[in-house]
Amino acid sequence: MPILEHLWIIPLLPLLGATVNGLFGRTWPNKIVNGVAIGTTGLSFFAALEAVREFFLLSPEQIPWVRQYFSWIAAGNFRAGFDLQVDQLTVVMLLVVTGVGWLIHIYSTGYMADEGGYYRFFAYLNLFMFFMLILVLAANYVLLFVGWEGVGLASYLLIGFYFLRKSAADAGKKAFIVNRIGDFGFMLGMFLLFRTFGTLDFVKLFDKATPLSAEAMGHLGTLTVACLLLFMGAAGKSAQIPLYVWLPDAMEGPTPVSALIHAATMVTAGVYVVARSHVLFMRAPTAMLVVAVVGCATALFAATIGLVQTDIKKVLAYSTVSQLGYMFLACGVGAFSAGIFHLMTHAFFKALLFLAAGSVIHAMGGEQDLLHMGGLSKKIKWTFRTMFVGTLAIAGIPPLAGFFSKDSILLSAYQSENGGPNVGHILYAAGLFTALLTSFYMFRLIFLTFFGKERYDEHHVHVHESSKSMLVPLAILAVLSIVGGWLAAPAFWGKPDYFAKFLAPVFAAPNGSETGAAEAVAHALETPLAIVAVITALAGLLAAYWLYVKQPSKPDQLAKSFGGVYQTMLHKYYVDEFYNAVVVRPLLWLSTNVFWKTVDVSIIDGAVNGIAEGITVVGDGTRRTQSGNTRSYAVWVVVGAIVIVAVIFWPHVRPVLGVGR
Amino acid sequence: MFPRTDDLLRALPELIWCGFAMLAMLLQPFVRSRHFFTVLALLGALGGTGAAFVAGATPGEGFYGLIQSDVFSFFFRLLIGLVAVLVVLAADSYLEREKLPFAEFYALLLFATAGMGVLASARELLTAFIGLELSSISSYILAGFRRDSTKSSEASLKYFLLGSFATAFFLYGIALVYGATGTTNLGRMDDADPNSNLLKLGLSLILIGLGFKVAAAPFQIWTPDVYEGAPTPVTALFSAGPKAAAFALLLRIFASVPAATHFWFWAFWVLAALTMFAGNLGALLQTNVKRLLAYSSIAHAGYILVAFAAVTFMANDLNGGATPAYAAVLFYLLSYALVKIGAFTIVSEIGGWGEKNLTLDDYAGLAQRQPVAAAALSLYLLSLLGLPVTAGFFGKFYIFKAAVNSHLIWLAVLMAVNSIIGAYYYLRVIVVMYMREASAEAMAAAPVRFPVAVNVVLAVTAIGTVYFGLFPNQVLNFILQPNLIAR
Amino acid sequence: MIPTNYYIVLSAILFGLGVLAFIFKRNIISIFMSIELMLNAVNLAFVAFSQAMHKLDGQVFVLFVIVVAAAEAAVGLAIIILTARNRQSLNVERVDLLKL
Amino acid sequence: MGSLFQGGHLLSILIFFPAVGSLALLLLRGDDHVFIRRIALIVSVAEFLFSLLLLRGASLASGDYRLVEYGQWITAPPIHYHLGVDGISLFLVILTTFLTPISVIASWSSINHRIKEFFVMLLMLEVGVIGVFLSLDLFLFFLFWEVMLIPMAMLIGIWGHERRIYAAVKFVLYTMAGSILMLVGIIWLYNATGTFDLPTIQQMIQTGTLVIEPRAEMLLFLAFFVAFAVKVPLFPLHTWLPDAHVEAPTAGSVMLAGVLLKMGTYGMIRFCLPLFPEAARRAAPWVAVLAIIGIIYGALVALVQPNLKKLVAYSSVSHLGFVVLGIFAFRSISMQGAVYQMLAHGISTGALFLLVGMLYDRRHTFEISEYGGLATPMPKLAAFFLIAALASMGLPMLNGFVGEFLVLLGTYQSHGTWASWAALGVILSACYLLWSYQRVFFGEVTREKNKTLADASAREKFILVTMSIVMLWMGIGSTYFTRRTAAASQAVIDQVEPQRPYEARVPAAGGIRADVHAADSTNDLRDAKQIPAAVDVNR
Amino acid sequence: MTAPLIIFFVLATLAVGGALSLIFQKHPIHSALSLIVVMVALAGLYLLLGAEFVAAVQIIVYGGAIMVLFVFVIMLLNAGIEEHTNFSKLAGFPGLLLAFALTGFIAATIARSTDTVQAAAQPGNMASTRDLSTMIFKDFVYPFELTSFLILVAVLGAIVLAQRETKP
Repeated sequence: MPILEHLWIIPLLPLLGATVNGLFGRTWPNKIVNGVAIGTTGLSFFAALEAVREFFLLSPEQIPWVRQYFSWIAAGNFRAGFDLQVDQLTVVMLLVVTGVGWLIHIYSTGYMADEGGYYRFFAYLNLFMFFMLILVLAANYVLLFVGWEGVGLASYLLIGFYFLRKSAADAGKKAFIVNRIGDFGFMLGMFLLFRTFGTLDFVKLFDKATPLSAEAMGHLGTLTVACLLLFMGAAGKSAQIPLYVWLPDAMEGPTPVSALIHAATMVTAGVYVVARSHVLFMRAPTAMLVVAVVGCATALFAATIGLVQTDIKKVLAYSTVSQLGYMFLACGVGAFSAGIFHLMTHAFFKALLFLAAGSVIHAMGGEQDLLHMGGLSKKIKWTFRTMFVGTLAIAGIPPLAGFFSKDSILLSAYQSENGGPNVGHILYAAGLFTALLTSFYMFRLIFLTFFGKERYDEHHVHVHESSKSMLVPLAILAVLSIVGGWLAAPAFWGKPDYFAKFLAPVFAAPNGSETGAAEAVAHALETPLAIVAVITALAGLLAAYWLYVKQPSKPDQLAKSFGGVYQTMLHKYYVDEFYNAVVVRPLLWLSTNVFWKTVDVSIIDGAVNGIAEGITVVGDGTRRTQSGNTRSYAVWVVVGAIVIVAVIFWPHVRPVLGVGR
Repeated sequence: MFPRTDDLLRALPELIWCGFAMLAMLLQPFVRSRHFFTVLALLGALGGTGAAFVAGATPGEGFYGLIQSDVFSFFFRLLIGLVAVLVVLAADSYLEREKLPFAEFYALLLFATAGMGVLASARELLTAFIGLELSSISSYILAGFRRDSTKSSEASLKYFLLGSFATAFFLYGIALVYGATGTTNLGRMDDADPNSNLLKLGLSLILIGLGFKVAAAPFQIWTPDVYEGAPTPVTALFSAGPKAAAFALLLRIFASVPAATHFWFWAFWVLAALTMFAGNLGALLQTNVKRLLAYSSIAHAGYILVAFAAVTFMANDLNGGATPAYAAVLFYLLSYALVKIGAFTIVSEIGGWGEKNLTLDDYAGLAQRQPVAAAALSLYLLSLLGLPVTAGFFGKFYIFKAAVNSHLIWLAVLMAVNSIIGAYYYLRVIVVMYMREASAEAMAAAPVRFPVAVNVVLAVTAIGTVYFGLFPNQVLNFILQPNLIAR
Repeated sequence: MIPTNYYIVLSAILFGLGVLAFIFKRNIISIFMSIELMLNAVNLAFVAFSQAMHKLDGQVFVLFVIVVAAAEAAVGLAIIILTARNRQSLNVERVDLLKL
Repeated sequence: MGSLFQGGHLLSILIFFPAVGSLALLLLRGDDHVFIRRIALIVSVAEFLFSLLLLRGASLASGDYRLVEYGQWITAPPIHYHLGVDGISLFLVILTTFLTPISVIASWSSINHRIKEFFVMLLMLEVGVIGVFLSLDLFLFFLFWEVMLIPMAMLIGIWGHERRIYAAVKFVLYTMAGSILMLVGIIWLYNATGTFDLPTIQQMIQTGTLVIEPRAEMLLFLAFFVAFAVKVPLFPLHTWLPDAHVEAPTAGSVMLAGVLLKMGTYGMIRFCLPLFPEAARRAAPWVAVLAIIGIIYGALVALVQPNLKKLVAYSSVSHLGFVVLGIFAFRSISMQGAVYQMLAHGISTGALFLLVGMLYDRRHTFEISEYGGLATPMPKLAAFFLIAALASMGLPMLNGFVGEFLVLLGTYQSHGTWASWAALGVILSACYLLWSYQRVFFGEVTREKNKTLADASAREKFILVTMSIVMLWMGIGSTYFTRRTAAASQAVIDQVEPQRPYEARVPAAGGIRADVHAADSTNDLRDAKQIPAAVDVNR
Repeated sequence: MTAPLIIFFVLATLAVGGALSLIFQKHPIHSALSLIVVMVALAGLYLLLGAEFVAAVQIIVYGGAIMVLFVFVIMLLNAGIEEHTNFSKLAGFPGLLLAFALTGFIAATIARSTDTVQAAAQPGNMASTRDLSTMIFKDFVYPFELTSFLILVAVLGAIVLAQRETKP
């Protein structure tokens, strides 16, 4: 089995591309750079496909399929190897990452065609692919952490791609640092796990964890702490409260980047990690609850902000945050497969939306403000159609992908009893409301962009449809966002949900929310909840239609009447300002004025120089005894005589120091 | 009643030194050539030094127990002889430059050397006193040798007044010791009662007199002035010779006379502490290099006194516990003499006619103007500072060791503190030489070209410093013998 | 008969007066004289001790001391003359060029 | 010749070859600059090649000293010329010999007055440092320790910048103040044992033939520790470092950060722990606290430095804090992490100083505000700087990560809170490095002067490529190093905490039961010994 | 109160008085004269102690030679009344105090010391000049020879220092 034996090929191809482009691409024409970039990613995509094919030929006991290549860190009883692993979960991620990644590469060739630093862009993008693949293929936490940090780096580079713009550079820095805060937790989580289990390899670790009984609710046992720490990392990477602040700013990067990294793949890494560590989370109900609540809260919170944003990418960014919230909600209520399912569908339609948005921006010549768009539907048909599909998908209109994934999440949320009977229902309600908001702001986006009258200056902006290289990926993604969800369709007529079934070996659930007995209940609830969901989605659609097509004046009036709320939402609840005022500024002030200027310069150095000063003063005093006057000298001799005589004749004047026994 | 040959042999070095001194005086009216007298003095110094071997070859008491020829006196005679030789070489060009009467100078130098030799070998206090006077009086004259320089004459006067003042104390001490023990012969005092007040008083007064000679605080007070005023080669002599000789006598008294050991280390403890601080603190703000070195030599006297405290402390333990301490003193004196003579020689050469360039500013950028001189001087300074691959490092190390051996931990710590303070001003000189830029006219001026004799001095001292810094073995094993001081 | 320590005490007093004189005279020559005074005190002590112990060497020492004193006097006065020549003053307190 | 290197006198050659080289330089005429530079380069490169021969002699299996040279030097007191290399000193020596040629090249054109002296000093410095790492005789160690002082001071004082003299003197006095007490300690130890020979004394302590009473042991420990802490430098003894670094020429900073600081931590590993285990154990909490303060404090101060070089200097304070923490956690993992961090820091911080130096060569200022937008005129330099920065902030797959990770991991095994606090440094390092990087390289070019700055020259590229390759290698192939340092570090741990078995040899047995109990409360899980370790270090 | 004792006290007072006047006289000449008084008194005490030879030498060398030299120099330099400067703070009251303390201490220690000193000194005619000479020329020949060098040095010094500028 060539590829499965040589899994390393899959991540290494993009790395190769990155290196080649990075080192030599500078002088090359775009064509060659494209060739390298797309070629390598494409190859790794096909390699992935081949790997999957081979994977299906494996017998169950061969799964998870682990290959150890070389040992990377080894000290004492600790070993972290460059070990790659494939199981069902990996397969999903692998396909999503390589597939979507490849499409976006293709798209970028069109989008970035006339940007400077073309080679740089693709080098970074390939580098990202490499690390992302490492992340999903890693067979132990440390290697996973490599990918984890690596994608952070790539995103830093890509967000700061337009480094001449201060805002871009700032955003990149912010992204990296906020992620680092998450990683802080992630590392501690790893340390704790290692202390507890003596290994960080998934297989061994989970084998040791499986027999453990779940910890009591509300009790901070080892596993709970470990899970919470891991989740801290996940929250950082996947932009959950309170660490979501970096993602909206990350929109400073080129749109394909936003699509690939900040929508489809990297930001979902957190969800992946939680799902990957489900064995631990299952046994830490407290952590699960936290995850669910945080996820749900983030979903709702981000959605509210999304309502009023006018930057097309910002809207999508907040919707991403909100969707990620959904995924965590799913994981939190134990519906890991649902979470992953949503991860996949979201990857499709959110990538689609972003790319379409990119196409719009491209068409508008860089304009991103919704308020300066409108009536584009006729001008850029294909973009409009694809984007509309994407919107339907995310809004959860059947039978598009979003509907199924979102539906299964809401269902599991409704059923969940973790942390009390009603918790599940509350979560469900919040989720549902979020769904409403989602469809509302998404359609608001659509209407503002494509309907109504043009709100831009015809003479300056020459709207034009994008090139093939951009439209083809859009089309493909549109198709995926339509059919992507049908894997879960069977659930409706009582058949087992293919996707869940496929992932079942991974998420072998101990207290089954997705097995046997529960199946029936689930099926019973399935349809009614689905109907409710659809209704909410449509309600959102209609509200948006009424506000932004029927009476375009209304929104402003609303904004006026709810001035306070509106402003707050518009300014993202002033969270950035809050962090600035509470964390950043005090820290800088403290460092400058207390640590550096006071402790270092004044106290420590002051003390050192002070001693020197003191000695010098004493030295000057000593010097002054050399008055040059012989009479005084004679007196000194007498003094000396008296000193000696005293020491010799009166023992008690002898210094007590001398005998340091 | 002509003395026996052995006696003469045991006093041979001193006799030769005096002999050559008289020879110089006699020939002075007839020979005008400077080189002749330089060579003569050189022969004399070397001859005496060579005679030290003869004396060393015939150990034992001489002149009815007045002097003692043993390893100890052998070592010191060699040291003093070496000093004399080096000073002769260093003085040659100086005398030429300053137009000073060389015959007299060399004669006095040799007489002084003889006096020191007597001090080193004397075993009887009065003989020691005569030796002391012989060296001191010559020193007084030498200090004032630049007659027309007010500084020189002032130095001479101060040295003379205070010197004889201290000598009076010393003498009175002898008298009291004589009264207490009925003898002035150190060899016959073994049964003296250590608690007799008269003896204690006498020894204290002797300690004052010698403390003055070795510049122990608070008797160090004269040192900076005299060192600064005296002609630089003479300063070199002062800092190395008489100090060593006086230490030799101190060691003989306070190590070989049982009554003078026991609690006496307290006196040395105090003196050591005071001296170290007086020297280092005083040097801290000096801008006159010559004076700075004077203060530093005070500080080093302090370090040696630390070892003395150890000696007197250990002297009464029979299984030779004190030998390392003796070794420390002797080795330190050796390394110190080399370094000081080297340093002062450079100072005298850089000082130029009338000793004009003595301030730190005159040393600015010396490294570019005269790399060799700068390197040599920094080597000496580093040795004084006690950094490795210099003799000074081992010297300091052994003193530390002696102190810690005798559980004088705190004294060791004080010494540590002091060597840090010391490091500051030694570094300052190096910094000035290497890291400051020379003034324009200094750069313009042609570099001082060192005469051969001086280069020889520098070579000997520098090589010696490094050699003993790497292989102190021979010297140590030589001075580490338990019967160092014959009893 | 006279106890020896009468002599010694007397010598001590003379010695002390010598010290005092050294400190309190300004004229260099007088200071030098006070040193001579101290030496005399020493001599007295020597002689007294030698008598007390019926040993002659004490007296020998006195002779040596006297010789040394003579030598010192010669040199000292020469130095004094030199200084007086260079400074036009015999006040020791005015001889303070070298200081600090 | 070959046989000479086989065993024989390789170590002596390593120590004295540069000395010979510098003497040769001294004899050259001062005005033929190119020739002098060439000679210096040849000597240092040859030295580097020699040092690579150590790898053959080094032992993987045991932690004892190899290539030992033992000879009488001074009979009274018995001082021996005793050299030896083990896993810990091995790579430190190689690091030194590696950084020296780099420094030589780095100062190729930036040093243009008194060139001869400069290279002489550089080589003498190398002599001292290598001597320190190789000597197994307390006295010999101290000797080299002091020898190193003057060349460094000269490097700072002669070829440094504005306040160079102050910095040089401060450096020397700080270090001497520390070391002079160590000398007293050494002598005290000699009086107790009658020898200066490190292995002998170690054995005496291990076998219990030498028992130092607690108070004396603590005093001795402090006498040694303070000397090393000054060098490291450990908070609050660090204030000489920023001055020294800022004023030193590039080569000086590289050697200072790359090697000299390691002498302190090396001393702790080599002397403080094995010689005074009890005291070390008692002091460990305090030291750890200082180390952690150093980590956070150093990072915070670095964060707000307006001076680029000072920033890097303070980052060293922070990074060395990790090392000290790793040492005093007394865990095999953290110890190896500490050793690794020493090497990694040597490379990455060395690279940073080289880059800062290159910027200085172009603009003659360290003020960050003077730069900005440099990525436009000099993309290559920017790229290398980014790599170095990432390495130093501990990005996986680069050298910085492994050390930091192991230190924290190991420390966490026994002291969770220490590790947690220390881990904050990981966040902060990202903050100050990225922020400064942005201010220097990103944005529009603000200063007119900066618009026309030349990008990395061939020579600079060579240096930087070399450094980057090493960083990558150390980041990926860390086991190549850890495999060689493992035994030695474990040996040290065994001496401090004899009761702890060799963690790597804990048999793999069913530890599940332990976990089941353990799962209830973290407290039972304090010690990893309960948990079987399935994997052992691959050797 | 025997005769010798009275003589002793007379001479002692004479000596002390001379010393005091040496201190309090303003003019060096007067100081010199009072020093001579002290010396003569001491010579008397030597006689009282039966050391005739020493006494003789004392008068001849000291009173005769040395003091004459002093007076000669004073005349040569025609030193006047010494000016009463007080530049040295230390040599003022503290100096006085310390000097007195030292003197007092020494005297007291000796007075209370219980060694050989207590033995009463009787006028010994045992100190014959012949024994003295044998002692000088036999036991102490070495220092004696050295003193000759010493005097040589003195002469040399006097020449070197005091001679007028004649050199080219």
